[in-house]
Amino acid sequence: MDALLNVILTPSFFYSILRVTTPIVFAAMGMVVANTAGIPNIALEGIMLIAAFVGMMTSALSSSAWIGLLCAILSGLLCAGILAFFTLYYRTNVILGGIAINSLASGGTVFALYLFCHDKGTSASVPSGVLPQVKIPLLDQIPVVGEILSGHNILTYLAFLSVIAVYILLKRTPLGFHLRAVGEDAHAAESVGIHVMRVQAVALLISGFLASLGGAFMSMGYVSWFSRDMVAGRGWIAIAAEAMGCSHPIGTALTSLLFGAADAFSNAAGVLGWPADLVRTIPYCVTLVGLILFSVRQYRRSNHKRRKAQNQPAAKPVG
Amino acid sequence: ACSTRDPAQTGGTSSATPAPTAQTGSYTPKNGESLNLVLLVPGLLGDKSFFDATNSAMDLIQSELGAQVKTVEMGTDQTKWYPTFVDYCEDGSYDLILTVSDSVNDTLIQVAEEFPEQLFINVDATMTDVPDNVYAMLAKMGEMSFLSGMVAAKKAEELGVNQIGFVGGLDIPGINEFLIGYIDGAQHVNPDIKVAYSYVGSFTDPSKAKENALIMYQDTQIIYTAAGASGLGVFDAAKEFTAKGEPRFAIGVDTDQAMSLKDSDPEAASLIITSSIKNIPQYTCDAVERFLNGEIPWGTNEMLGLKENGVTIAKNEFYEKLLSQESRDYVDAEWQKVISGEVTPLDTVGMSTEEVEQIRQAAKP
Amino acid sequence: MNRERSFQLLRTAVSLLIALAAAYVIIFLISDTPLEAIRIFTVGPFDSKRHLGNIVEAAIPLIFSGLAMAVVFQASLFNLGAEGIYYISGAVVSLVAIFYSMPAGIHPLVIVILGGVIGAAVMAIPGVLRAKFNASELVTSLMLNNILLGVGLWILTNFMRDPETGNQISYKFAETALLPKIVPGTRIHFGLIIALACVLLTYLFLYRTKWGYEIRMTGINRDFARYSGINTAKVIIMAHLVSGVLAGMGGAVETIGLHQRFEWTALPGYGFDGAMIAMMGGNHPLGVVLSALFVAYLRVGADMVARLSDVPTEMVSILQALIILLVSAERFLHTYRQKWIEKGVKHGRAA
Amino acid sequence: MEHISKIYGNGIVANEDVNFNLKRGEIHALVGENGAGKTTLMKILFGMEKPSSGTITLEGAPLEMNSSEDAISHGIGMVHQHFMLVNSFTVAQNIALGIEPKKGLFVDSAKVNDFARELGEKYHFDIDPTAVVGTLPVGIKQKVEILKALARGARILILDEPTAVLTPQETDQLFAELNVLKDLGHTIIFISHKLREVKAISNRVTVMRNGRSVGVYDTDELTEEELSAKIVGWEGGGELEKAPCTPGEVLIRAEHLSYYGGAQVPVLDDVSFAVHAGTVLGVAGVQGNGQVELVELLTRARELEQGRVEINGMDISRQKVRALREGGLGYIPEDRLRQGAAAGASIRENLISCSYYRAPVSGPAGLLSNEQIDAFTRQSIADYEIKCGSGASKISMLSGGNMQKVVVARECSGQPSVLIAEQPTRGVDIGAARIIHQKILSLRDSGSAVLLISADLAEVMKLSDAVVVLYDGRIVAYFPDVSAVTEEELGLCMLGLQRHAPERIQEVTK
Ligand SMILES: Nc1ncnc2c1ncn2[C@@H]1O[C@H](COP(=O)(O)OP(=O)(O)OP(=O)(O)O)[C@@H](O)[C@H]1O
Ligand SMILES: Nc1ncnc2c1ncn2[C@@H]1O[C@H](COP(=O)(O)OP(=O)(O)OP(=O)(O)O)[C@@H](O)[C@H]1O
Ligand SMILES: [Mg+2]
Ligand SMILES: [Mg+2]
Repeated sequence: MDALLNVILTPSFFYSILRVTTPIVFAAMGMVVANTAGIPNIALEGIMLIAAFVGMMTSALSSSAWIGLLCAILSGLLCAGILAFFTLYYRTNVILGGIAINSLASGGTVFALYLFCHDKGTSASVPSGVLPQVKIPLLDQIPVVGEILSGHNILTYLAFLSVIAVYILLKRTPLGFHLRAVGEDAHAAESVGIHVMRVQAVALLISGFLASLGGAFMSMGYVSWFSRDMVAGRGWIAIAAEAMGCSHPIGTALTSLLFGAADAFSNAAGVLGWPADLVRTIPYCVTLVGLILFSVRQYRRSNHKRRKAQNQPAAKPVG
Repeated sequence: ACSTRDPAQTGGTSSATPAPTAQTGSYTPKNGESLNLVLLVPGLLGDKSFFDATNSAMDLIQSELGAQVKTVEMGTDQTKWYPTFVDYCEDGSYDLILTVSDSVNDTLIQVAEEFPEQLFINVDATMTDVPDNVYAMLAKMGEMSFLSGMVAAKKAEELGVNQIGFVGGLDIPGINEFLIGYIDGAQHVNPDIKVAYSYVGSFTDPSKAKENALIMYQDTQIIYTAAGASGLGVFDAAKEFTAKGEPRFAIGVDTDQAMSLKDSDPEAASLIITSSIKNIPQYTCDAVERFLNGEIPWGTNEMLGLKENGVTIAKNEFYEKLLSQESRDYVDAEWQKVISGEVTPLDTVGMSTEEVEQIRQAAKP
Repeated sequence: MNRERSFQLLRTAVSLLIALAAAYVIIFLISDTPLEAIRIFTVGPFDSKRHLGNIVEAAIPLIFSGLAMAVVFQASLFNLGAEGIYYISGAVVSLVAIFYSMPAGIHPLVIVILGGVIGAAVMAIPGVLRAKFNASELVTSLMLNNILLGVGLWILTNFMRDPETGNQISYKFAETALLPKIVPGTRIHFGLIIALACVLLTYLFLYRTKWGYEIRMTGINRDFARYSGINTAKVIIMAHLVSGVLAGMGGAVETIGLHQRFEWTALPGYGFDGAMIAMMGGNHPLGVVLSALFVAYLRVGADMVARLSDVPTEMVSILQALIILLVSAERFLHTYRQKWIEKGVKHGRAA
Repeated sequence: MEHISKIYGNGIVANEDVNFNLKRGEIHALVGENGAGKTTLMKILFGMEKPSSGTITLEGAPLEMNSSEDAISHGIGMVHQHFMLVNSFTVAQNIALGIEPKKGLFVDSAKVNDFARELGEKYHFDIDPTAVVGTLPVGIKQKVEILKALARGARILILDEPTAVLTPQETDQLFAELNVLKDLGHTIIFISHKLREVKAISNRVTVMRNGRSVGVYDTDELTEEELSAKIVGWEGGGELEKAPCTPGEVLIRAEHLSYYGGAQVPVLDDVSFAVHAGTVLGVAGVQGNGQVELVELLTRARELEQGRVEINGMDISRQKVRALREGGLGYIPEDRLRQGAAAGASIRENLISCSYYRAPVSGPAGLLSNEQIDAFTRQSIADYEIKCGSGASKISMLSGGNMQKVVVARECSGQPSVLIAEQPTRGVDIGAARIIHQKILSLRDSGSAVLLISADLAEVMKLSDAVVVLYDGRIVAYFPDVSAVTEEELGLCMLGLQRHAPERIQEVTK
């Protein structure tokens, strides 16, 4: 236990939480936007994977991490565009479309990896770009806080900025209004001449954009190469985080952090020799328990309200 | 003909006798011209481990022995393996069907019995009842990890620390053989040395491996990784620590990972002391040569350890740079002792979960 | 109405053709022997009894998971838990297959029933959480999948790993535990009969019993169900339990049908396959059988082309993506559909 | 609009060679039975549906429309029959949706509110721009809908059954507002099944039958009876016969019902009444005065807070919905799409939702009997003249009126001893309404107790034996004999301008 605390009560542990959370936050924000427009995007996992690959490949070809990032984003937009085309225009079931994109990504990236560097495992033999880490002046002078908050990859900061951006987008901008209206009542939106399909397509594109940033982080920030299936379920975790965060940007960011913390904890516990098979379930258990507690509380609260109302003194004596 | 590598680099003596070429062998290929071989991989290439190594063995066999070769990935779904084997057996034009790893054993035995005329070689497996038309070889992972353990312990000695680490892919026997051999080798140098260990939980999640290593590197200077593609994360973590001015080192596995990263990531490569390697390409090519000469002991499972030159560690520029001459001499000397039988590393093959648990707990910091 | 249905068939056929054509183009681009590869891909699965058998045996687990997903989907519940259930059910029944000896006929029976019970027990968790507290079953089931994988691996490592092998696999199952093969020359096993029985039972359950009626009405309109006096909480739990039984049985059947040991070290993927198959089959048991067979055919074809020619296996997933996108594209060709229907109406008027 | 035909994807011919023209500044009524194709024609005019053939000409120029956006840009606005409002948005946000005033990149929420307020003032619509739409009564929602269309500069305004959910007073107010609009130069298309309203407001009327237009008439030329005959295609109809009532024991008894639902002020305040076997008690009232809550309490869609309800002698707080239904409760809900029907299921499946679980529909081992279901379906389709392909077609393919008949058929099939009928003929054409009214009366005659909640005063007066008026959550008036009251009297009570003495109201609990 002491050993565990020694590992956990360090700035680098909290630093690692932010790093672990980065790709999840991106994808979860993507899900928030898509879900708000009533079109759940479960292709996040695949989009991240494709973006991770494309980012690696193009940065290797161009020797520029920024071009890599740009191409990763374009690939994310392209995937989301394909998904939008089929699910919105051709009315493919959106869940099926997501499964299809995920399938395309898991096979397609390995296939492309093989064509690109004759290796079906990783691209480590090819030098590819890494996005810079940012030392925040002043902040990095502060002892503990600086160590935790400064020196992250630029995408980590972008991830948390994206939370604010999504919040403003949804609450303050006309597009956000349209997204919400379409998600809540597509007919109502249509009746005022909002092009429902177009708005949903934009939502999917935004979510593809955000997920592609998460993917780029995987291969160009977190580590500096691509390896098969490297997203390893983070897209699904993001979907869980979004559901637990009730589609609200801030709530979703918090649940993503919760998950990141549990993941960082499981890493620490794993290093200390806890049973590996069980330790790896910690983040999922935490999410599950968190969700249960959250739901029970919601349930209680609604019950409580009802009971409170019952106990209220009658406006007129009964009888 | 198969041992194209400089034998000096491997440290041990090659067991391969100068081999005759395919044409001069006593075996006549089925199609009358060249040898026709297929490798059935029970999984997917890109594991950076025995699948990839066996695949490169096929290239070697093609270039050295002029054989026709083909590699087939059977995928991770075990139920697909049997039909694949049967397709190739029914084809009937293959002189030899090669395959690799333990996971395929059940299928191999079943198929071998159904097609007694077909010959099979499993290039890296433990098999108890080997059918008469099958020959199995096994590279002793424990012994190559024994070398890594010695290297790690010597490096720790040089750094003046008493702890080394290990990051595995999954907590499974195949990986624990690496761990136990490693612990054994390290304790051979320093009986009191502590070995921290952890498992990534996946062979394909380098980011998670990096997280593991970043934690472990906080109080450990050297980490040996046996985690497939995830292992790359460990090198990345070493690089990150070193960049902060706290030098950290790693030992790779399966292929000479320092050399393969040298161009793409020189900083990471310069922190990899060595890599423990199975000589699969060489000994597989040797085996095919022996097959041509009619020297294969069908129906047996041969163990290939340090003595048989089945395993080795990489001795490259980084090894020389990162480990002192004195330590390297020590490793070579002990290596010879293993070959001569003076030193016997622990036999890790078929070790029970309890034994593994006992050994790794005892060495835990 | 009939005209609409025939258009539906036509559209499906056209989208299949397009998907196949796309596959052929890919094959042409990457293969040195494209014609041979295309031949293998297209007719290979039908060229021998054994290959036909491969289709059927590959379809069996898909049928179970497709049925399991169809039941929850019919209740408008989005639960992807079949994935984890396959795994844990396989792991636990393996213990029984290894360590208990029973008469030949009884042993598999016990195992399949046990699988069903495990599946139901696991599915009860998201079911109850959803019914009682309205916790998203999508999230709970996704989380459970990963937890069950960890627990299953732990069981495998600590209770049944075969130390004779260097791999993460269990001891061999007892001979009595295995499902008998029923078609000589193939590996088609008794699981097929169980699967078809489940198809029939699921059909009857969903469409001919009052419980199925409750599930479907709850799925279509929960307010309506509540208004009609249906206890929707009970229905949600019931749908989960039935789905769990089907998935659990699928896991057990697959484990003792085609395997001789427990050898999964990762989630086997049947949960997502099941979702795909259920949706392609319109959440109808018969549709599930058809789409399971079709997906199995594609996979066997792709496996064959990967193993017999130079096209890599990864092509399957690309192809699968194309087919899913096109086949389920409801409005694909819809302009033609409108014309087709208008023409039909005019013909009808003229006659 | 000339030679418009529309064939839906399911092969239904909704419009066939329809000609329809509109003169500037007129109010043009569009009438016809359920499923006659009125809505479809209007959706085509509004760009939401593409016609299979035919042309639309606006002020001499041919009009090619791909979406409602195009229609709006041509100055056409439509108020749909089912509300098209985003419930979680405020009134102002709903009105401004799609044409939001901006400040930089952001929505200028102050301007949004001002815009809505100014618009309301301009057209004399009394609305609170900041109210959340989901909490508003239907009458206000209807106004928001109209403002929405006007906000987009609609010169042609399509109103699809705007009065179906309104009280007479609200309708009168709406008509006043429509006349203002007409005077401002707007052209209005008005769809309704209530011929009195058609007579009152419109200049011309187009009659549709079976997807074809039967003719265009000046409203003044026709009497209500003539119009009615044009719609159904035959003469006749006549008054409903209503036998004198023979009250029996009390089957519904509500005592001191109060309900807050989390709010500070009661939604229902000490409501007590009793309904006897063989009688119809009508509940009149402007929507939003507690009717919805009352019904939901009686049917256990909400938990009772204070007070007690007995139905057929059962204390309902101890019963589940199923037990209530078992005990003889039938319930025709207000919102057929939300509660009354499973839109994705077939007609036959919708017909058995009350009886599926017990004999004879459910046989041994829970198996449903197809023969029983088919027989019952055939019977219902025949009895209620439900226009449909077959019992196996989806209920969502039916027009609203026919859907309602399915609901009524189901609820009345078990000869319920207690029937709660909430807006039973909302948006239903005359023929269908007649069938439904007859059914309700025949239930009453066979000894059932009926509680009728309706915003349609004519309906309340036609069917009820006695009437209570609900105002602000309280019963403010009780008329033991309907034949002795006038609509005006009732209307005054509904608006809270007239109240009866507590002693008189007390009578209703007897
Ligand atoms: N989207 C649709 N798809 C298929 N059929 C439809 C669709 N909309 C309407 N219909 C059918 O077209 C016919 C005409 O419907 P429409 O809505 O135009 O009638 P209506 O005159 O508005 O009837 P009501 O008075 O009940 O509103 C009906 O039979 C209806 O079932
Ligand atoms: N997409 C659709 N598919 C099938 N049927 C439809 C579809 N859309 C509408 N309908 C049917 O067509 C009918 C007319 O559509 P609409 O929404 O205009 O009803 P409505 O005019 O409000 O009906 P009512 O006046 O009877 O209340 C509806 O009753 C509905 O059942
Ligand atoms: Mg209509
Ligand atoms: Mg209507």
